[in-house]
Amino acid sequence: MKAFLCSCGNRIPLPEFKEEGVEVFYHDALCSPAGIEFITERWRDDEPIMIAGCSPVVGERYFSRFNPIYINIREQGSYLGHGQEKIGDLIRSGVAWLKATKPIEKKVFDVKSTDILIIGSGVAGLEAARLIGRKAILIERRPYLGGTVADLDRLYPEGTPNSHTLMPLINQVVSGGVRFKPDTEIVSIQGRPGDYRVRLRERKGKVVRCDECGRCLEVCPVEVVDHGIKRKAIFRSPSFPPGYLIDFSTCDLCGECVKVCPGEIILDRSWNEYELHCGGIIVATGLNHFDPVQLSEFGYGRLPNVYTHLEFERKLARGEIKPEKVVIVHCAGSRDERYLDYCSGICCLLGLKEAKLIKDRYPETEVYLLYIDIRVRGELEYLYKELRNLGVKFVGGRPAEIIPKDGRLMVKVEDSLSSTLLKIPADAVVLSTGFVPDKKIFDLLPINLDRERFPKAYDWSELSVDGPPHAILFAGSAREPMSVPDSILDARAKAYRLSHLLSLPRIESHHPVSVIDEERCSLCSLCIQNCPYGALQKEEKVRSDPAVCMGCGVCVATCPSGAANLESYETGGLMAAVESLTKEGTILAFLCRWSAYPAADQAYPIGYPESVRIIRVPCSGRVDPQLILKGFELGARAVLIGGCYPEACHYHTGNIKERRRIKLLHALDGIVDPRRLRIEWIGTDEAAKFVRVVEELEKA
Amino acid sequence: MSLLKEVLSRPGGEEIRRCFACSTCSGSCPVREIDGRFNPRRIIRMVLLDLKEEVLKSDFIWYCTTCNSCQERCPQGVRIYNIMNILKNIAVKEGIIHPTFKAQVDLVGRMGRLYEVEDFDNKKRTKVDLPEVKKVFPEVRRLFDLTGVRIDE
Amino acid sequence: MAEKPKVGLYWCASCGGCEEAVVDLARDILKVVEAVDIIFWPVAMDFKKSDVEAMADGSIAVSFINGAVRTEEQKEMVELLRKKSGLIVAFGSCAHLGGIPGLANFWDRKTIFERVYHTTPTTDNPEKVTPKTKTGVDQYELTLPEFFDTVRPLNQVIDVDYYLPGCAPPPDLIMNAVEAILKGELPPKGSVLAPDKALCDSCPRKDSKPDKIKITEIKRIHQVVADPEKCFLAEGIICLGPATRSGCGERCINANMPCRGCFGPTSAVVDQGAKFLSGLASILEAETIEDEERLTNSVIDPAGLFYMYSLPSSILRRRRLS
Amino acid sequence: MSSHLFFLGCTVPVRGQNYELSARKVAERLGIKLIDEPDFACCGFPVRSSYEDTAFLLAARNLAIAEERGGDIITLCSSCTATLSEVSHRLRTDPDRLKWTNRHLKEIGKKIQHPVSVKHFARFLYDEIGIERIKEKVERPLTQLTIAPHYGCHYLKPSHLFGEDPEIPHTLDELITATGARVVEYEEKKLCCGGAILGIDEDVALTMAHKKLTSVKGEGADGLALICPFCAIMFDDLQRKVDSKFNTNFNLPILYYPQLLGLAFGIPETELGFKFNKVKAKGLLS
Repeated sequence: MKAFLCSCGNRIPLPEFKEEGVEVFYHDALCSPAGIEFITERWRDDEPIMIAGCSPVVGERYFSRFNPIYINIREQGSYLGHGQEKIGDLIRSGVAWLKATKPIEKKVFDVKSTDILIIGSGVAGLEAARLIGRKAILIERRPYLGGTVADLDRLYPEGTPNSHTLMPLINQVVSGGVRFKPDTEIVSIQGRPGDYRVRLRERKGKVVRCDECGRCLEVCPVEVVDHGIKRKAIFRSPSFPPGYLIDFSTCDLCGECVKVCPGEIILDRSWNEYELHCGGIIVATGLNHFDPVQLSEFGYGRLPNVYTHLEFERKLARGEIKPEKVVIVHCAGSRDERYLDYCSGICCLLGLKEAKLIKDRYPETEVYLLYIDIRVRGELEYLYKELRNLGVKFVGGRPAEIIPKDGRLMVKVEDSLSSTLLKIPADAVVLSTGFVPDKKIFDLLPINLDRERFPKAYDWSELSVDGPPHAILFAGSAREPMSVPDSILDARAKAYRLSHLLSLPRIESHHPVSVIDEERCSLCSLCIQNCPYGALQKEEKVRSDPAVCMGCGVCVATCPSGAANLESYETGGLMAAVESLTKEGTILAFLCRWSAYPAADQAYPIGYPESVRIIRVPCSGRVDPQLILKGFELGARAVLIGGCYPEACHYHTGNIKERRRIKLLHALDGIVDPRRLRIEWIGTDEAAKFVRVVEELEKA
Repeated sequence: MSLLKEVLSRPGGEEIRRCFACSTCSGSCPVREIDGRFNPRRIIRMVLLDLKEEVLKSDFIWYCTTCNSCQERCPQGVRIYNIMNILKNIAVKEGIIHPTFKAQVDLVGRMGRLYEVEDFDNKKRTKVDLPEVKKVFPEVRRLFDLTGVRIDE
Repeated sequence: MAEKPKVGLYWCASCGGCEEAVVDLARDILKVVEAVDIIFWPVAMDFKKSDVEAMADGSIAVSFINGAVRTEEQKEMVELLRKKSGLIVAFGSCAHLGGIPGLANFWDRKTIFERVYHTTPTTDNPEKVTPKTKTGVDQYELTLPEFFDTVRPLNQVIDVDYYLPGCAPPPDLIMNAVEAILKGELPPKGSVLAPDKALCDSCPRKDSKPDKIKITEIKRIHQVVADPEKCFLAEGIICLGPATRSGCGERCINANMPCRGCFGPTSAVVDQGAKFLSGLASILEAETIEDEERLTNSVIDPAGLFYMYSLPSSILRRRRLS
Repeated sequence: MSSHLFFLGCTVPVRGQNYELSARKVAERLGIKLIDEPDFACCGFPVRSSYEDTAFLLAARNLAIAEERGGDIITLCSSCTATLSEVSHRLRTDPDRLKWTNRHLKEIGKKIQHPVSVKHFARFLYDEIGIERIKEKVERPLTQLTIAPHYGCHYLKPSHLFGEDPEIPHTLDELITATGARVVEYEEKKLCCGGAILGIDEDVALTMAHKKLTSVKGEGADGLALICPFCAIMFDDLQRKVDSKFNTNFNLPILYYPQLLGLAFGIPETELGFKFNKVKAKGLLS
């Protein structure tokens, strides 16, 4: 066991330090090339060491690969003018911690497959497949490629026909050797980066050989309305594969098409299930349209000529409607507590696009656009301006109701800007509906996405850069509703990221992760739902997947039987640190490494009491109440937990979990004094707040 | 206390700050359609801006027909119907009460009924085989007293 | 015939249930009596303190002591037994952790006397008499053992070799322990003679436990008819199973009552109450901070609940009395 | 099945005897036993705007009486329905409010433990009797009639209490259809009667009534069927006043739904209180 003490160019008065079983080394600049060499020469792979010197916020830049226990005797000691005694205590706490810790295991995951599974063949999936090429396996639930874009008429904002984007993409995907599997769904996904086993099922029935004679179309008895457009259960492919395709969700297997077909059709609704091996997954399942039937005051599904934007666009393109007066309603279902309590992001642009499509085709048509707020960003503002110039009437209000009147529709709305009540007669009402995620796929992924919303990158780990690399990535509108250009850019980023990751022979990571002692775990499962990454899975045993765990330690603080631990932040180590730091009157501060700890680092110009003793934790959620009570038992005057602000937790909700623990501790009425146990949100630059809080605690 | 704070503190008023002025309520209001001075959206905005005098002393707070159309449709779950009631209650507390409401309160307080039942009414009822009904409910009066509501005879 | 090992049993601050547990061995008790020689068992047989004092140090093979230490007399007796015994087994929750009598540590002697001897509604004590260690009656002096300020588990008074947990310990664990002692096949000193996994591991309802438990409302057992098949926590009923050592035979669970923690924590946990509190906090499901407040406040008497059996052995500081 | 306590409210016994008479007759035909409870007083609605707490207690008092008698409540007036239902719901879901209420009710020797359920007579017919059973009792289908339904506000809202979508209400439509009459759709179907502000601004209230009547008349309805005495005051009692203010002559019969149903059941019109209807329904009855 080795302890390295650094005097930071003689700015830290190092005490004489001896400890049984620990080799102590002194240096005056461990961060210099010579200093790093000094450690390297003495460091055995994976051996736990302690470095006492500057703050880890500085030190991590140089020493990360050693994964040391950092003891900050500069920002928390000499810079504050605090004496040798405190510095001694700090070093002792580090050594006690070191003795109780185990080496961090190096994690190596072999890349067993370099294939990348792409789920969904909308523009995002296609673009990812195009770039990945032969390594890509592209699956699609529908019988043809193209996703939502294949259903559209034009793309906004320029109004380019969808073929401009879709056709070249499809051509390159098909000719580029991508394995394409239509009519295929995911059954289950298991595994880890570099090694996923995916069960798929593929429809047995299909059109095997098609001459595109169209005779099947004439005999098919099943009529379907597909986003406003009538078609048969057998229909002409709008993209690829070409020829006629069967929609098995509506086909009644009557066999008429088989009778007339000069080629070959297999009518079979059942599935063929098989397993596939891949190294990474791109989820490009796009979005689902919110069903506005629920908005009964708008009459969709009940009144003729009330359309969703997609239905309207398709009917307009095919010349099925030529309205003289159209009302476009924004936020149909979005920003509505009853349905989607979020902004769907792109529907404002869709509404504007529909207005543009109408004006392009029928300049005389009168268009009203009803909105709560127009949300377009950047240069797209020009579209909004152009539409104002084209005479679209913008009404600042959401309609109260849509009712039939005199064979037309009547939209009742107050324009909030002029306080005028309008009753607008219309031939067509277009609901710019919001979007909902394809929740079905969330449930199949081995990650925690426990909500009804889109998995924004920061909701789990895609954006994290400090943990193990992730190999299930969301692209395009599966992540959040996105425009076509944005989807393509997003897909590119994800394709390149995965291609690069899987080009390595193995994925290595040596950051601390949680470990579940299977011998001790009682399968109580309390930890599982606390993991925002889905690293904890219960099968026979509860396991923490080191390829997924980000190392927050919330599960460790949670585990009621002490079976969970976090490498280098073991309960034993932290307890040892508490024991050597706490004396009568100590203010014990557990500070989150991402916010409160760096804040305290910057507090030395202001200064704070010497009684403050800081323990660095990965997340405030790692602070086990046992540590807090231990501090009080040993005579601490006060205990402070410093974490990130709510919504800003590096690990999503660790701070909130900790707040609940503190609330329950406070509820131990008369035993834990709320004035002496506080949890505070302290931002990275809030040194002054840190000082204020500890000074209050000093007086508590 | 500020008007906004008082509204927020009462059941049904908590959600007022969610309002983003989409005007669904005012488009739905049958009174607003006839008399534009009564406008739930405006009243809510004025409460949010804490314009106490302007709100409480205005005639229009009494104009709500309690039809509840606004609240049913509000996309933000603002309980407009409850808020209109809260505003009237606050006005009454501040000594401003519409004479019609005052008369109703006095009637119900005295009799326990909105309409006075005379012997004549009961006779009329018995004539068509309907049972007689009670004329006065002293218990109701007691509930008014318990809640500190003064009844004018 | 070789001399049978000598065994002592003693009762400190406890309810007597542990003595009952010995009787509950039923026919097995004959096996025990056959194998050992009970030389001290005040509750069942007439022994005097002086009998024990007369024994040679270390001559008792093993003493089973139940109950927490609350009075001077209990302290004297357990110290005496320690001297005379080869092994000391803390028998039952009170000796192991402090147990139910340990809940008195939320108050101190003064407050307890005040309540018990002066202010309970049924007390008639105009002269405000409270027990004293010495009372003069005429020319005589009567003595009472001192009532301590603090209830202590056995290991805070004497060195303890093993712990038999439970309120009361179940017969099979007692028999296992006796057999292990007779055979000399004992685990390391200081062990708790029960499995080191939490109760959920052996809970008959474990299959009904969802992977993700979320509590949106805390229910108390008298407020609902608990589903006899379903995990209590999944129903919103507080059950200390996740923080409590198994081995009890799930007697409470089978009677449709949630675990209250009498077996104490696993060996990896220092403070059972704090650990349960932490686990509970992390499965509370609240959307807003008001919800969170409401939920955390809806736990009735959290200290008494989380530390029902383990208060004196916990690291919780005593209630500060004004 | 628990017994059904008949809650008349303030308006019905004095100004809606036709409603009460016909409801009692129809109930009798359908085998519904309505129990009169003389201690029921005002539901609290008229006080709500001024003194919410007092109004709440008034409602609670009625609920306490019903609980004591061991029955649930059936109402005729929609305002009573909504007021009592809201209070019952709040007492069921808010223990603090329940405590507060009981503290006050104690003073008048009353107590609530399990707030009773409250149902409007029409909803009771729809939910508990059912359209099919009603149809079976129809002896004289009113196939000649075209009737416009007026739901009123408090029969439907707050919708979370009643479970019917107020944007597309259907129960009264179906109940009318069950009598054999034809239901007519009209633009202002959801419009409020305006009754609640009659005493605040008669002009506005009458304008609302006028709008409704115009819309109904425009669709060629023979009559308007409704289920709330307040609405009846607006459309029936004040129809003449509307006529004179707007220079119209609607002459639109306003029927309580039970009157309509009673006719279909073959009950003589004299027993259904038609003489109390202000706009005479002569033409309809022949």
